Formats: sequence, C-alpha cells, structure tokens
Amino acid sequence: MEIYQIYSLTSAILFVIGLGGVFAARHFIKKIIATIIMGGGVFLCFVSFAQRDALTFADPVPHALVITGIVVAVASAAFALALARRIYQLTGEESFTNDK
Amino acid sequence: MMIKEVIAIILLVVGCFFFLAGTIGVLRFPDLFSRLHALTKADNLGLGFIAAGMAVYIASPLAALKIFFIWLFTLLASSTSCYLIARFQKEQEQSKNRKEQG
Amino acid sequence: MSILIDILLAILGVYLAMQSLLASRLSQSVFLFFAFGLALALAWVRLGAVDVAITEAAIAAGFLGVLFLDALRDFSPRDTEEQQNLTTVQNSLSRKESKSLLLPRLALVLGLGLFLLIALEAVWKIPEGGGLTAAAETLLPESGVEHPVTAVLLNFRAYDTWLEIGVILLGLLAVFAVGGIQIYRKPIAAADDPLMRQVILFFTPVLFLFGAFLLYIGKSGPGGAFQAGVLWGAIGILLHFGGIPVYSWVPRWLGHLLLTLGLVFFLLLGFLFMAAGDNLFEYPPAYAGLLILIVETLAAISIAAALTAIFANLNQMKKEQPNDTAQK
Amino acid sequence: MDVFFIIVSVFLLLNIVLGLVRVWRGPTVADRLLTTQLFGTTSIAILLVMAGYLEELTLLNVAITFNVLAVLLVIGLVQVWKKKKGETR
Repeated sequence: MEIYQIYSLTSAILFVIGLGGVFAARHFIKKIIATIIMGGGVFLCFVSFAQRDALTFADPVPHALVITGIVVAVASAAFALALARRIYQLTGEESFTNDK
Repeated sequence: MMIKEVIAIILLVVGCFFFLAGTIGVLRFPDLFSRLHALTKADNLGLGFIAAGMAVYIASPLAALKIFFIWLFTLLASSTSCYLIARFQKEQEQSKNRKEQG
Repeated sequence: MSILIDILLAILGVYLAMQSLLASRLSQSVFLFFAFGLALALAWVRLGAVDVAITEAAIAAGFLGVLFLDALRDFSPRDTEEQQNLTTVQNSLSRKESKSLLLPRLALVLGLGLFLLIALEAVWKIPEGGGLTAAAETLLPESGVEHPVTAVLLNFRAYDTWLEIGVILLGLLAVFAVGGIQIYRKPIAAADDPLMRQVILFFTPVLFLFGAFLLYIGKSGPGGAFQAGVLWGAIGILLHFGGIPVYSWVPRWLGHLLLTLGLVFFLLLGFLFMAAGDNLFEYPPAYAGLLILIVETLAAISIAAALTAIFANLNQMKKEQPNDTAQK
Repeated sequence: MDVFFIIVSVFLLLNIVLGLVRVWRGPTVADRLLTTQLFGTTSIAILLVMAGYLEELTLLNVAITFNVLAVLLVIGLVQVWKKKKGETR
C-alpha cells in the first residue's frame, strides 16, 4: 500500500464526515468547522494525487491550487463567522431553528 | 554505525522520555498550575534533547543554527505563555470568588 | 515500515474531525479542530507538500485559531446560571426532537454511508493521467523562478492567483457589510502586562523577518506570497492585541491603498504586457524573476492587510454588544 | 537508523493521542489551550525528526512557522477573554 492511497482514502472519509456535520450539527460554529473539514478532505485528495504523479518533484499544479484554496477557505470562514455572530447579536439564536 | 548516529540515538531517546513525562504530567496532575509546570518545562527539555540530537545527525552549520533558533523561540513562547495562562487563570478564579462572596 | 506513521496520522485525523463535530461542548470542539489542523499539516509534510504545510501551519495555528477563540468567547454563556438554563432548554429540546427526528437521522446516516462508499470507490479508481508535472518541468526555465509551485502560482496560473487575492478582498468587504464599516475608531484595551508587551515587541520583528525570508526563499524553495502574507497578517493581529490597532493610526487612504495594492499592481502588470502584445499575465522570461518578486511582495502586503482588517473588524464586532444591551 | 526515526515519530504521535484526553477532561478553556500548546511542541519535535529522516531541510521552516505563531493563540486567549471578565463584573 502506497502513501498516497492511505491519504486519498482518508480524504474521502473526511469529506463525508464534513458533509454529515454540515447536515447534522446544530450550532453555527460547528457547521463552519464542518465546512472547513470538508474542504480539508478535498485538499487532501488533491495533494495525495499530486504525490502519485511525481516525477522529479511532486505535481505543482494541485499544490498551488490547494494553497490558494486554503486562503480562500479562510476568507469564507471569516465571513461565515461574521454572519453567525451578527445573527447571535441580533436574535440571540445559536442555530437555525424552525419554531418561530 | 557512525559515532554521530549513536549520539543522536541517545539524545533522541532521552528527549522522548521527557516528552512522555510531560504528557503524563499533563494527564495526571490535579490542577492547571501544576499541569502548566509539567508541560512547559518537561516538554521543552524534551524538545531541546531532540533538537540537539537532530542537529548532531544533520551536521550542517546552517541547519544547526536554525534548529537552535527553533528551540530558542519555543522556550520564549512557552515560558511566556505559561506565565500568561497562569495569570489569566488566577484572575478568572479571583473574580469568580469575588462574585460568590459578594 | 514508514507506512505506520501515515496510518496513525490518518486515524488521528479522522478521529479528530469526527470528535470535533460530535463533542458536546463548544470549546471542546473548537480545540479539537485546532488539533485537526495540526494533524493535517503533518499529513502534508508526509505527502511532500511543504508549501501547503507552511500555509496550513500559519493558518491553523495562527489566524483561524484567533478568529475561532474570538467567536467562542461571544457564544459561550455569560453566567453559570444562564448556562444551566441553556442546558435544561437544550435537554428538553433534544428529548422532544429525538422521537420526531428519528427517520430523518436514519436517512442521513444511510445516505452518508452510501456516499462514503461511492467516494471511496471513486478515489480508489482515479485513473493515472500523469498530471501536469511534465509540462511544468519543461516550462520551468522560462518562468524566472526555480521552485515549481511558485512558478505555477505566479506565472503559469497567475490568473487564479490574481482572482484569489480578489476573493480575500471580497471576503473583507462581506465582513464589512455584515459588521459595519465605521469600526476602527474605538481605542482598545491596551496590554497592561509588561511581559506581554515585551513578547509582542519581540515577536513583531521576528514575524516580519521570517515572513520576508519565506517571501524571498519562495523563488527557490517552499515559501512565497501567501505564507508571508499570513505571517505579516499575524503582526497586525499581535499589534491589535497589544493595544495598537493598526488601522486606527494609519490614515484611511493608506489603509485602502495597502488593501488594494496587490490586486491593482497585478492587474496593471498583466494589462501592460497584454498591450505590448503578450497574453494576459504573460511575463517576458528575462525579467520574470524580478517581476514575480515585486508582485509577490505587494500581494503579501495586501493579504496581510486584508487578514488584519478582517480580524480587527470581527474583534470589534462583539464590542458593540454590551452597548446595545445597555441601550435596550 | 531510519527504523529508529520512524519509531520516534510514532512514539511522539502516540504522545499527542494521549494528550487528547486532556482536551476532553479539561475543565477550563485554559486547560484546553494548554493541550494545543502540547500538540504544537510535539509537532515541532516530529517535524525535526522528519527533517532528518527525509533529509528535507525545508521542514525546519515549517517548524519555525509553528513556533512563531504558537504564542499568538495564547495572547489571543488572554486578551480576548479578559474583556469578558470586565463585562460580567
């Protein structure tokens, strides 16, 4: 078993965990964490296949995509946190509720 | 086996021992202040031994300088964070006590 | 034999991800998430992606950590009494819902299991195409830098990188839109602790120098604009904690200039060479190294400014709350 | 020698796993933050060992990144949560 196979299988599991978290978690912060975990799974998939395609160095295109992706994920997480905190300030709600 | 490898192995084993001691301390000690002690002292010593071992093994002056700086920064960061966390916790407990009394 | 490390790391990562979502208390889940970030950084080291590992270490240990701590303070209950009320309410809620939500939960678990199987099969059977390694390798001498990842980021796929700086700026604008733009005026509680002031004074130049080192070394090894940007952004956050919010004493026009510098210069350069007859973001190989260094520096400054502004805005957001409640 | 490096890395990883117990039990936020510091220090050690094992000296840069930013979280916790105490008083 190669290194990249372990990590690519892990990436699928992480993505599914994040997806489940987005559906099932109640609190805003947990939902945000779940989306970041989902993103982490996708990045892990990219980088593991970059390692498979290595010649003299690992495939640089997925690495570059993942670096930009991480920073974009951080920007979107900051936006999501701002939204969540604003909602909490205005309504006092910590999660999406139906009864209102 | 070369002599530098033997030295590196000895230093790494000692470092691992201190890491284990630090982790056990974090798990077993009763309150935050003694846990801080275990973590920031024992672990830094362990890191120092591992850093020394790797500096001996890699045996390049530039890398040794970098490793030394890594250890120095870790010492600085963890000693100050030990102080800051302890002070923070003490203030929290004091304000809690004041509230319970008043 | 070395596969042992990978298996352990993979199990650790999956466990941390699962527990950070399943943990009952919010602070548990946030700190488990930090640990997940560190495990991910180690995984990238194992996969040979050192650039990604530096970025992830900077983001997970620094920026996201501070953002989440800040948010955690907002959401954690103010009083023990309030907390008790909250837990009782939550208990009653969960008891009520446990019956009515049984079917959706079963469906969710089944769907996720099915999806997991599909994803595992898909990942297992991704065909070997060879990737773009060979193309990058042949074009590397023309790019002006020696490190393939930097070459891809700032030369071959410069369009992506340019848009990506724009996305960070967009994130800042979105945070402004949510939190309000008249933010930077209030003074912040200064660091009253002499030791903390010294630590901030010590780590500011260290962060700056190390960021500059990463920026420069990006030409020939792992490092580059994003890593340097995050490290320089950490300077802004540290100064903010030390009672010197950067945007309160920098004049407003300079702040805006710093924020847009990278984006504008990148675009200007692209159009300049397009006017000279090349494609968008195509540099002449003779000057490419120098141009890439300049672009990277400006991009790092812009990223640092944007991250600092995002943090300052988010940190100030909750400060309005006690005033709001007092007015009510 | 390689086998020895692998054993040391696995041992340090197991150390992290042990430290996780404190994240679960830790009664205060400071305890949990402490565990994150433990992870940071142990990860730096793992990175140093990896740098020798893979003979990849750039890993030292990753380690420096880890430890110049380690102090940021602590200062963040202390400064951010201090204001909370002021509010509740």
